[in-house]
Amino acid sequence: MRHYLVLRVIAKLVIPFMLLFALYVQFHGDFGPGGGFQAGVIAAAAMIFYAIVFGLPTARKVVPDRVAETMVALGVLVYAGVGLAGLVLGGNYLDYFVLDHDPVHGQHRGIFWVEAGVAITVSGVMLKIFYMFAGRRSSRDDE
Amino acid sequence: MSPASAILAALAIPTAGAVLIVACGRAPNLREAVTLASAGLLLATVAALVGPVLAGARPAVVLFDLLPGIPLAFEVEPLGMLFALVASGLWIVNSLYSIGYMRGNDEPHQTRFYACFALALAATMGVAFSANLLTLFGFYELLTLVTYPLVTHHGDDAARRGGRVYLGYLMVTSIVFLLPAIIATWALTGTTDFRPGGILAGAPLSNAALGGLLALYMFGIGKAALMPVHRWLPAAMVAPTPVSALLHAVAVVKAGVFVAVKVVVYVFGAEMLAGVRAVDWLPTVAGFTIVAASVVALRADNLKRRLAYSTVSQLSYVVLAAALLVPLSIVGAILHIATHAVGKITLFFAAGAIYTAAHKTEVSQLDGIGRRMPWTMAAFTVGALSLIGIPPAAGFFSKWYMVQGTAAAGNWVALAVIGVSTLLNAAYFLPIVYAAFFRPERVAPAHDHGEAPLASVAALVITAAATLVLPFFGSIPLALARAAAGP
Amino acid sequence: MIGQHLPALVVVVPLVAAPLIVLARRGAAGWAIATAASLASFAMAVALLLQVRAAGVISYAIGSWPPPWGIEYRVDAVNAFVLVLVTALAAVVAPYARRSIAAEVPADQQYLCYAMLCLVLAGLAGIAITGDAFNLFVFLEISSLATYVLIALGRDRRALLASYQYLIMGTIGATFYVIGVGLLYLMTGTLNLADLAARIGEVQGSRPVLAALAFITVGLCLKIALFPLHYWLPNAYAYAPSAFTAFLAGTATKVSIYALLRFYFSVFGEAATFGALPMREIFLVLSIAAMFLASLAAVFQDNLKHMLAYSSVGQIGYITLGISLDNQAGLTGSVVHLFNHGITKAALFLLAGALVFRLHSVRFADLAGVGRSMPLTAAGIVVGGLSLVGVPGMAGFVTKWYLVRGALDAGSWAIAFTPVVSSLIALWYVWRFVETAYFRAPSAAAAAAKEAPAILLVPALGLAFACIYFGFDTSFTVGAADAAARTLLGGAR
Amino acid sequence: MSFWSHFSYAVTIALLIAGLYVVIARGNLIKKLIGLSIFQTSVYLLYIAPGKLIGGTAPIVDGKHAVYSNPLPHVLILTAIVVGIATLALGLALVVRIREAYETIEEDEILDADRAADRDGHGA
Repeated sequence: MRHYLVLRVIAKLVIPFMLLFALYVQFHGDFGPGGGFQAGVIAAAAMIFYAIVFGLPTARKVVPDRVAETMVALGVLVYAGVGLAGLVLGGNYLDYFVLDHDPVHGQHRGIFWVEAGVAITVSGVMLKIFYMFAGRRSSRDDE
Repeated sequence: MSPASAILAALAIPTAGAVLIVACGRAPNLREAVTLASAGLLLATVAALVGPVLAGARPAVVLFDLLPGIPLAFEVEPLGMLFALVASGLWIVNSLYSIGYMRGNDEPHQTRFYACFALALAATMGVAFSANLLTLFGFYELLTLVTYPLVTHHGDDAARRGGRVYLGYLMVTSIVFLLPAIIATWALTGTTDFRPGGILAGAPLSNAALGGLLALYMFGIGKAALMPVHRWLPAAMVAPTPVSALLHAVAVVKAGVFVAVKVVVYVFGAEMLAGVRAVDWLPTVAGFTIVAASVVALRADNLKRRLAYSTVSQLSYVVLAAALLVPLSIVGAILHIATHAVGKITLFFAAGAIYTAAHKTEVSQLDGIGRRMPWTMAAFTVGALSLIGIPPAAGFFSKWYMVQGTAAAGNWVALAVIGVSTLLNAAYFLPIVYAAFFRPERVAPAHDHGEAPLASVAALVITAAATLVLPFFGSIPLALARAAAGP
Repeated sequence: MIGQHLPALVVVVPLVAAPLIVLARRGAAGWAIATAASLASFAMAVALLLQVRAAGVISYAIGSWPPPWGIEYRVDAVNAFVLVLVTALAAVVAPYARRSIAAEVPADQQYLCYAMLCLVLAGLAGIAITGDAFNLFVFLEISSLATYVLIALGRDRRALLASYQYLIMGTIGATFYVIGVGLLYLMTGTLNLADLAARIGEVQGSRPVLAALAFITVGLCLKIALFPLHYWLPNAYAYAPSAFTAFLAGTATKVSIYALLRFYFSVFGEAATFGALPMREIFLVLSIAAMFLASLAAVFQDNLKHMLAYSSVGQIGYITLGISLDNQAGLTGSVVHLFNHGITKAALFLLAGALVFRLHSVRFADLAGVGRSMPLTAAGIVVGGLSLVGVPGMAGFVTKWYLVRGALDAGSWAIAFTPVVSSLIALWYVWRFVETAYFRAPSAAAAAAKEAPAILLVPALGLAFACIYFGFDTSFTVGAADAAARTLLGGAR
Repeated sequence: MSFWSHFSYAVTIALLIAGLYVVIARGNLIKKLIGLSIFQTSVYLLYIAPGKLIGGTAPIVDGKHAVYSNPLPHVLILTAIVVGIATLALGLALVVRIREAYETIEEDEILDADRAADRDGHGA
């Protein structure tokens, strides 16, 4: 698809907005529908779109396999880290209330980081799945 | 040494002996020295217990709970004392004999042989001294497992098949019948301890259920070889002769009848069973086994097979006598454990010596062999006389008590069975003796041979002498048997 | 301070270890992290058991949301015991895994193996500890998904199909479970197990609750591999990497049985479970079928791992038999067999892994004469086998003792004979190995083999020794199982 | 208790049975996975449908609304969906590798290939 000029131009235009939209969904999660899952998927979709238009090798240069895998692990660690932070600050595991000076702020802070962790992991996983399926040498007869 | 520590020592000595035997595996002389030394030590330890037990003490050791409320515990009572005495005494002779046999036949895996043998003795001591059914069952199964490598010593196809039958019969009976019987006893009475007078006395059991439970026990104790669970005994004949001696005289079948008597006396209680018609089947089955096995022995040409069926028959004497449930017959049963052990080990030693020296296994080949191996065949004759029950050989005395027991119990059928089987015994043993001494050699042997190696001959002469001497020093066995049988 | 957070940490530590291993991306580092994590959770599980013994039930509110609104981790006599089993096996398998996995899994996938092992551990520990029905489903799926991956990492291409089949069956099972939980949620409006138990009384006997009981039973029984639902198990066990098979065989089905016990006795209640539906009869028939048919199938396998796998299906029958007896002795037998069979089977599969390490095969044809070239390994397998048979002085004997007692207490001699007769079939298949290993002329591979390295032998023989140890010292196993059975039958949570 | 008041359950059961049927009856590994997904979807419906109240709104307190839908089922099912996706992705990945190893995704052909390998003595 490397030769479809229109697609390439549109893609370059749209992808930044997709990423921006992902961030919007991420941070709007406090007030309306949204949050880490959706944001992560949207961000990963942007990247997958990029890979479809510009080719897998190019996409792998932008976000290498290793980075995707690291994201998967990192997101889980952020999530678990929030839990452990609650524990260190004197609450139970995953206790948000103790993360700040008062419970409501603490909850905000906790949810923010948890959602960040979720978003990182989800986009990492989506990307990794895409890479793994797309990256396999396709078999002989149904090209 | 206090009696309690003597019990533990009786278990530890053969176990340590097995370990040392493995450690000395590369130095055969040292290894055999270890075997003999542990055998001697064991006999000394066991003998040290006789005095206290005869004086009425019941030395006991409680180690730790195997299951909640059921400890691993030992207690020496007269019956177990006698059994332990016989087994440990015969181990010395058997070791002596093994040395001659194993070296004379160039057997492989001798270290394994001696080590398993020592472990078998440890298991036997455990069986003899167990204070409750669970401990007993554990050592009983252990005895089966450690003798398996002995039975399959040759490692060939015949050994494998024999081992299968051996293990199959013993494990099937013990797991399927004996174990549920033990657990049922536990469920009914809340205890598994052996107590004089029995523990099932007050249990809520119908007579039929009592008969059923007794059947589970008696057929569960496969080592007692009550028909139809006797097949393992001939099958185990694939083993080297010292192992056959172990199976038939020292430990295994003796453990079987020992447990059978112990269950009748200490779990059911002779008095409790005495009035129950539902247990009358047991003398019948035992009597049938005595006669049937004797008939099979009569028809067997293979010497060891003939001896094996003779054992099946003799074991049922013990069961029959115990099942008569009167003190005199129980004394006979207990004595017969000892007298049969001494007599049968002599016969097996002789059979093994014949095999070692002449490579002959069939009865029909034995014509005139008495002239080449006079000591061996003389010992064989003594053993045969003992089994037939001709005085002054030891077998006469246990039979005497049994016959008195049948009279006391008024069981004339049992008396007839003993009479018929005595004739059958004579019919299958005496022709061998006659042929060995009074017939000329029909075919010249492939090689000129004399007696078997000295160690073997010495062993069988000792046991033959013991068969003859035992009656004159019989006060200890008799006292133990009387103490076990109760007033 | 750490003490009060143990219920969370015992799950979180292996859960955090998994992404750390992925970040490390190296087999050696992964192994070190996985070993450390499993040892740590074992230590914590033991500490929890001691706490429960000293102070009774521990309740831990995740995120400080009080139950029944938040997720509650709840440790009592039953699951503290299960937790110790799971983490102990992990702590034994992890040191073993290094050489075994290095030999069986390509170098670039080894770190994944350790990460997945940690996830399985976290999932199983989570199932055991959680007091929330839906959280249980999540942990069930965490452990299952990681399990599918691990099975697929096996060397043989059949591992792929085995993994796929388990994935299908496992997902159906988990979904059935979650349908059942959904129905309960609709009827009671709560997911907390203790709260469910309290509220279910009002709707007891209604059709949705009965349907829930049926769905949860079938779903969990798929995971347990109770007899007709065991289709996935033999291949999954046979083709997964050896170290992992040992862990899986020792823990996965056991934890599912724990979940079933929890629902039957703590949530639905004994009377409702066995009164409303003919559960006792169903379990009795299926258990006996498992004990005989699956054990018989084990006799006719030509591959040691397959044999052990079918034996597992048969042994599960023992456990469910105890459930169907539904009395103190029977349930004690069940719970104690969770533990005893867990260590026995893990030991056997670890030793089978040692055979794979040297011989690259566990077919009986290749194992001929292996008793001479690998004496310790073969002796260990014989010991484990005897424990399966239930020879006295072995862990397996204790189970049989209590099951027979339970059957007698239930008044049935016929049932009392089933475990002992079935153990003869076990003797039969164990003796096939004995005769192969000791009586047949060595195969080319076996003749050339050396004894397995110490790092494989020590954990494996350690477990084999544990089979003997727990046959003699039953105070821990029977004590814990007895307390667990009392807790379950008491209906108290 | 009209049919329509329990309409969602009817759909749930229909999906459940349809999905399960496909899993069992089809030999094609991909179709089995599709069936499995349908089967799982029925559970989503089972949880979500009763949580919805007619006229209810998202459970965000703003003073204008009094009737809210129960949010808990949604949270649960979000988790279940994630689990479902993970299962599906893993299943598909397995199918891809099975196809590479066996050149087919029909279960019976795979089993035939295994059996043939057993006969030739190339099995594990």
